[in-house]
Amino acid sequence: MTRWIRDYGVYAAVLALLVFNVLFTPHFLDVANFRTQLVQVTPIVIVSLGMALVIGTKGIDLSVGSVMALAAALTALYLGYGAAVAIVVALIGGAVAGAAGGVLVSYVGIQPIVATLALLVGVRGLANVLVPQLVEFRNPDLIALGSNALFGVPLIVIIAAVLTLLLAFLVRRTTFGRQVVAIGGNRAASELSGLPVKRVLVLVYVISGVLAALAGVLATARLQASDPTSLGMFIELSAITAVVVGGTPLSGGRIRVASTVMGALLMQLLSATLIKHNLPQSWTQMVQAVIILAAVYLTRERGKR
Amino acid sequence: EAPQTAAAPTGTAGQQIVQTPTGTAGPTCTLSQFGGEKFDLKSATVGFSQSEKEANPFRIAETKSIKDEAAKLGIANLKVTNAQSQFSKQITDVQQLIAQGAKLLVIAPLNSDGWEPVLQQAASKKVPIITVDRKINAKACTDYLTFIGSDFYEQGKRAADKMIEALGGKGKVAILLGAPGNNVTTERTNGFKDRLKEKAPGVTISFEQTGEFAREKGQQVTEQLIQSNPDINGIYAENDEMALGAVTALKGAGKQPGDIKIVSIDGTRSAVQAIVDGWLHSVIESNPRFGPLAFETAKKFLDGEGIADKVIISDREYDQANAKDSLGEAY
Amino acid sequence: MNREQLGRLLQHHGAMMVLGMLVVVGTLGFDSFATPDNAASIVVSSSFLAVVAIGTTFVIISGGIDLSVGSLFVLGGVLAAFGSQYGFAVALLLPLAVCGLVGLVQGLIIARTGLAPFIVTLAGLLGVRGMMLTISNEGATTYLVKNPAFAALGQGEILGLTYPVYLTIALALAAMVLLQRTGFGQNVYAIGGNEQAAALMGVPVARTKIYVYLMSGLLAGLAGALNAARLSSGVTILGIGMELDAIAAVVIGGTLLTGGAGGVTGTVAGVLLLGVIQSLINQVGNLTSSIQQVVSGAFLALVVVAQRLLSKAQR
Amino acid sequence: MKRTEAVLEARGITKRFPGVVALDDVHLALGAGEVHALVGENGAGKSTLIKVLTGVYQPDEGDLTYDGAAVGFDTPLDAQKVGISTIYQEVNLVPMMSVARNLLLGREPRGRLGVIDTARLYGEARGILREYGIDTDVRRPLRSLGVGAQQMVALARAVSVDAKVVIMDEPTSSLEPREVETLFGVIGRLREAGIAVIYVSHRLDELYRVCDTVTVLRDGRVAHTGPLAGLDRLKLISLMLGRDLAEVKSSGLTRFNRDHDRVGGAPVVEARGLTRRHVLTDVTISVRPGEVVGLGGLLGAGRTETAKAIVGALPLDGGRVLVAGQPLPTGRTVAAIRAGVSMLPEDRKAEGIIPGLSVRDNIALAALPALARAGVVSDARIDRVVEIFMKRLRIKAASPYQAVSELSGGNQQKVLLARWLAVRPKVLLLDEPTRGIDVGAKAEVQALIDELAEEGLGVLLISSDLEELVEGADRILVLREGTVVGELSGDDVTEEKIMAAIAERADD
Ligand SMILES: Nc1ncnc2c1ncn2[C@@H]1O[C@H](COP(=O)(O)OP(=O)(O)OP(=O)(O)O)[C@@H](O)[C@H]1O
Ligand SMILES: Nc1ncnc2c1ncn2[C@@H]1O[C@H](COP(=O)(O)OP(=O)(O)OP(=O)(O)O)[C@@H](O)[C@H]1O
Ligand SMILES: [Mg+2]
Ligand SMILES: [Mg+2]
Repeated sequence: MTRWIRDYGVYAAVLALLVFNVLFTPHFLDVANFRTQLVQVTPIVIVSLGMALVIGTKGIDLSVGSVMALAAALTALYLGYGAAVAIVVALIGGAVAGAAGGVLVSYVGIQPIVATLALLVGVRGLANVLVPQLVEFRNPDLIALGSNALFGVPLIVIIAAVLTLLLAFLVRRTTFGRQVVAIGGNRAASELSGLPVKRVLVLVYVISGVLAALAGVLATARLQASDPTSLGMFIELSAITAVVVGGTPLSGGRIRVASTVMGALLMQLLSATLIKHNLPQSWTQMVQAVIILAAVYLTRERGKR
Repeated sequence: EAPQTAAAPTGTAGQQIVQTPTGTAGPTCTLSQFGGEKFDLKSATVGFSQSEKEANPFRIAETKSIKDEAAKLGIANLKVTNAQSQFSKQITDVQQLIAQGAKLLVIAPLNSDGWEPVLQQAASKKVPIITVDRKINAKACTDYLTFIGSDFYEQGKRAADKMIEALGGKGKVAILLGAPGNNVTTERTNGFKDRLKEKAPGVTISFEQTGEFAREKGQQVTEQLIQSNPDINGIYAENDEMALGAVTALKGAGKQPGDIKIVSIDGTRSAVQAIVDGWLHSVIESNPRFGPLAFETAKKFLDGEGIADKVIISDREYDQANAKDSLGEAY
Repeated sequence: MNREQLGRLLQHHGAMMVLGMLVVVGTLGFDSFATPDNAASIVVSSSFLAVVAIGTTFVIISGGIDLSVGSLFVLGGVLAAFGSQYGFAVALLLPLAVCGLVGLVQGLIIARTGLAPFIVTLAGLLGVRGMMLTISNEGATTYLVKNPAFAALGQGEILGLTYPVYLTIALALAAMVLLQRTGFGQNVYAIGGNEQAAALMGVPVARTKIYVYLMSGLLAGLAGALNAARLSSGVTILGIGMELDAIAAVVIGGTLLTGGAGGVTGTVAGVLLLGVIQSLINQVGNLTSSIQQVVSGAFLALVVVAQRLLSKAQR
Repeated sequence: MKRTEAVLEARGITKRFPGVVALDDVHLALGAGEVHALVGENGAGKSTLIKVLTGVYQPDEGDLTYDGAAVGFDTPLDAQKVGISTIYQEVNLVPMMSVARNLLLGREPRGRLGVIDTARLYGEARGILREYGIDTDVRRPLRSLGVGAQQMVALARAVSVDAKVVIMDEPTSSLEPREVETLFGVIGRLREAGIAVIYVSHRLDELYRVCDTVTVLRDGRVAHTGPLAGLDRLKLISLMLGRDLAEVKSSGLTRFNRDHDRVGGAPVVEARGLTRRHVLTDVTISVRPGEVVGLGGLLGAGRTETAKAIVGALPLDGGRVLVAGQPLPTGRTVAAIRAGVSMLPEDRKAEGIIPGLSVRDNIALAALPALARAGVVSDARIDRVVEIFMKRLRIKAASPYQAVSELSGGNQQKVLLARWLAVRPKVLLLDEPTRGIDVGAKAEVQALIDELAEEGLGVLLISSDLEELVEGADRILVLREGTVVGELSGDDVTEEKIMAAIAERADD
């Protein structure tokens, strides 16, 4: 039972919140509403996927929000060459930022939280240097990416779903995934077992960077404007919360992909519920605090005293 | 209180105009009353403390206007600091400007309260402070020289007028609030609500959530809003960015221009363009070009003229009638 | 042996040395840098972050982290200003009581349930800000400090420096003694160094953790209250991101985020370092805000990398 | 020796962990001045019992009496307060704190104002340590000491308080002979002073030297309890293993049979002139296929470092490693493993197992690239390999999916061996492969080493157990202070000669 709560608590919580909303929130059952929730949660889901990988190695990536901003800036700068080019450049930017974090963590040996904190400050600044203010765009391809749907499902939601599957595959079925988990479980042992620890670490941060950049591109496409100043502000906290609420421990050595997505959905539904019921900001924050604590308490590692 | 509907006089390209001409209203302050000494503006160190990153049209235009005017006047030693939205940092910034020997301070305060330490220090050195955009809650002429800026409460009221006009005095309205804890948010909200209560009890406020003055947040909140409150008729956004975010949300939900009336405050170029496109109903201006007025005030002060305790600028408003023609003047 | 000592010296006093270097650079580069006024402004404004960071130092040495301090800082200020209408004692004690209580609750949760401090205090960050907004009418009400005695606590000066500066110095000294010279301090190092071992060695792990978070909450609340006294009002927009500044200062000061090592001197140097960098940026007086951010980020990375490489070189 | 009322008594103790009954109705009575041996196989429940006695765990059933009164300890601190002092199995001190502060944590000398008096702190610490033959700068962080010295600090810490009961869980597993003697001296003094001692060890010789009584645990139950004198050694082993005396006799005490007749050919690995400042000086070693080369020496002689240097886990100032004549790139573990050189690390917990992963994943870890197609793991291949090795090494686990951390020490060690065998190495460097594992498992591991050598694997065997070294190795190199000080082969491989080789230079 307790084990069940630990493993499926997030699902139960999401379900409970859904039931509450169906009962008490007008128009909640509209298809359009579900679309809205999924579309809004997409950037957090994508960022959380990378975050889960990083946390699996016992690390943390605070720079994701700033990397989103950088991606937004690069997208705006290169949109003149077409949407595809702009997106590729943005993703490369994310990869470079991620690699910087990864190198600081693995080769230089700086603690992840500090290394990525420096990036959080610096990369956001860089994004602002590149694009000092919000820039609107009219590129039809990019706007289509943000607003089109396939069989009624928004493109960006499909992208997030595919990425989730990909990451689940990566974690469960590939050598790389196993190595990530092993490194998080015991780095010294992994090193002595001949795992390419440093390379894997860099790659993990690169993946996190690329995913954050992609989230930035999609958010930009949806906003129809590039806004490096405020895009992705504090998203690292939401992503970490999603990962942890999903039952991936901050102490590393375990990654739960599907539950991470559920964790993100939980936080999204929660904030949607509070907004729809028009509660003041103060309430929203206090309720969020309580729910986070409750969720993490229920899904915590047991048996260790 | 006189509602200003006038478009800017031609040729001034969006210059600020003073609503209460200096010397006519309120107590005035002269150099001798203030207790300072005359100095030469050109050779003096002048400090400008900006509150937020120059990343939105308002702040960009504001800082640029100050710098440009200083350059025009030949002020060689202008020191600019930026508090990056951290109030504690702004206090320190200003103190360090004083320590660098600034003879005149122009401050765009992040917050109206909490200036005690700066005011004390400036007063003891007799450094005149001109605050722009937002007020400082202190005594003019003793603590600081004067305030130049808009009346946010008044802006809220005028937005309410526009909303009432748009809805014909009846309907449901949602408010996209600014950042919580901000004087601007508070005053623009109060002005709006008071005016509705006073003039149009038929217009009810059924929803108010913060969009934190940001476009993306405005979009997200609006998406939730139109889902759960499809009967909404109007949206009052406390700045243009949130209004434009709301527009994106409405577009995404398949709404047509004008389905939901949006009124906002600021007067950025994009917002005025959105009026032209039919998405926004009207925009109350909040003019950030403080440079000319600030330095003109300083010069007058140094020349011994009396300075009013506040210099309220007359904000224009944009709507279908004038949007297209005024596009060039929006910032 | 000599290399080992050198390494240790760099780890402990690296921040102090960089601070010294920057002060020299600033003095040579700018006429108005080394003036008493400017120095005072750096020291005075740093004192509040320093008080918060002292608490953070304890938390981090114990192997934890406290993200709630920024929110507690602003809550403390609002409560102090609110309380000042009922007199000096209320103004000072109300924020201490509430912020201490929040710290205590966080400590209890962390110590008793084993939840990660990062998450618990993240919830604290949100919840406490919510509390602050509730009290201040969604941030719309700014309480003014009505009690002149309380205002004097933040504004009174001796030798050009305000009282909070002296209080900070006293607190830092007390914290040093607490950390190095008391059983409690030893326990903090022990649980940060190896929690399991500490428990087996008879260290009251749970109690120590609870005290650490209680202390962090109290200090954040105190800093907020002092700041409110200084500003004469309970400003509601303060403290956002302050936890990151505090953590950065602690780390720059040579305290390991993994716990078990570090000290208060380094933290104080770290706080001053951040203040001096800001001041230097202001001295230049024409950097755009985005460049300022890049410089801050790069500098943080530089200091940490340098420290890391130097301490690696010792081995 | 006086035997009085029991100072500490446990009655009917039962302790369950998810999936295991670690202790089942255990009785233990401890008299003043008694040295009580607690023995049993890995996973028999010795450490768990100790943790129950000292308040780390709460028993599910049963009760404790101490000094004639019923007690319950909520935390280790409670037990310490009433005079039960414990050295737990793993070296459990705080590595980053100084030696002195570790030693006196919780009872630092206070000066005026109740503040710790550092001068006295260091003075007292120095004094205490000198008694135990450790002369070191007590201000240094503990981690800068070798494992043995750390263990001695833990010992000194436990014994230097006013205790009525001192519990030692495998205190000698990382001590060198001289330190063991010191320890025995200490135990003698404790006994004189009427202090009761519980002593856990897998080294039977030690038990017979210092213990008065013995309790044998098997699968969480008491299999025997009584005086040790008169209990035959083989009988004791059979009690521990739960097997017939005859069966134990026939299989002998160690499983090595040394004559590897297939030793031959060119060295498969050759280390030349390995040098690292302060640690290794010009160490040259070679291992031929099918050969077991022993590496002897005192603690801190540089044996671990030598092994690490060979697999590229230790940066070197000089020297190189050749595998089948080809030089290895320095400092790259991956390259060494690919070339066929693997190392079983000494510290199982810190450098060996990945606690969160299953037995299966732990075994497959190093071989993953080989067991995958284009980076995608093949479950079928992994299952095959895991099955083979679990069977061959007789790994006792509920299933391959059990978490490795739930296994007993001996089985964890076998999992690690399996991890290395799965990559099919040409040479295995074994650093203390039998440390802390019980007689049964030890024999199995030793037999396995033998078998592997028969099959042509080269083995470098590092062991502090001289008997094991002598019986297992074809050739022995003796290290001292990071230098090879002697090489023994053929009939010269005896415990006496090794001791002599170590001593010869030590007397210089
Ligand atoms: N925290 C725990 N959770 C689950 N099982 C445990 C735990 N601690 C011990 N066990 C199990 O309890 C049993 C007894 O373990 P214990 O450590 O007491 O053995 P031991 O006799 O000390 O062995 P060793 O000689 O290897 O030290 C083992 O089966 C072990 O796997
Ligand atoms: N972290 C460290 N810092 C400083 N010196 C160390 C460190 N680790 C080991 N040494 C030193 O390196 C030398 C070799 O130690 P090592 O542990 O390799 O010995 P060993 O022969 O393998 O002993 P054992 O394996 O039995 O513990 C010793 O002088 C030791 O003090
Ligand atoms: Mg044990
Ligand atoms: Mg060794």
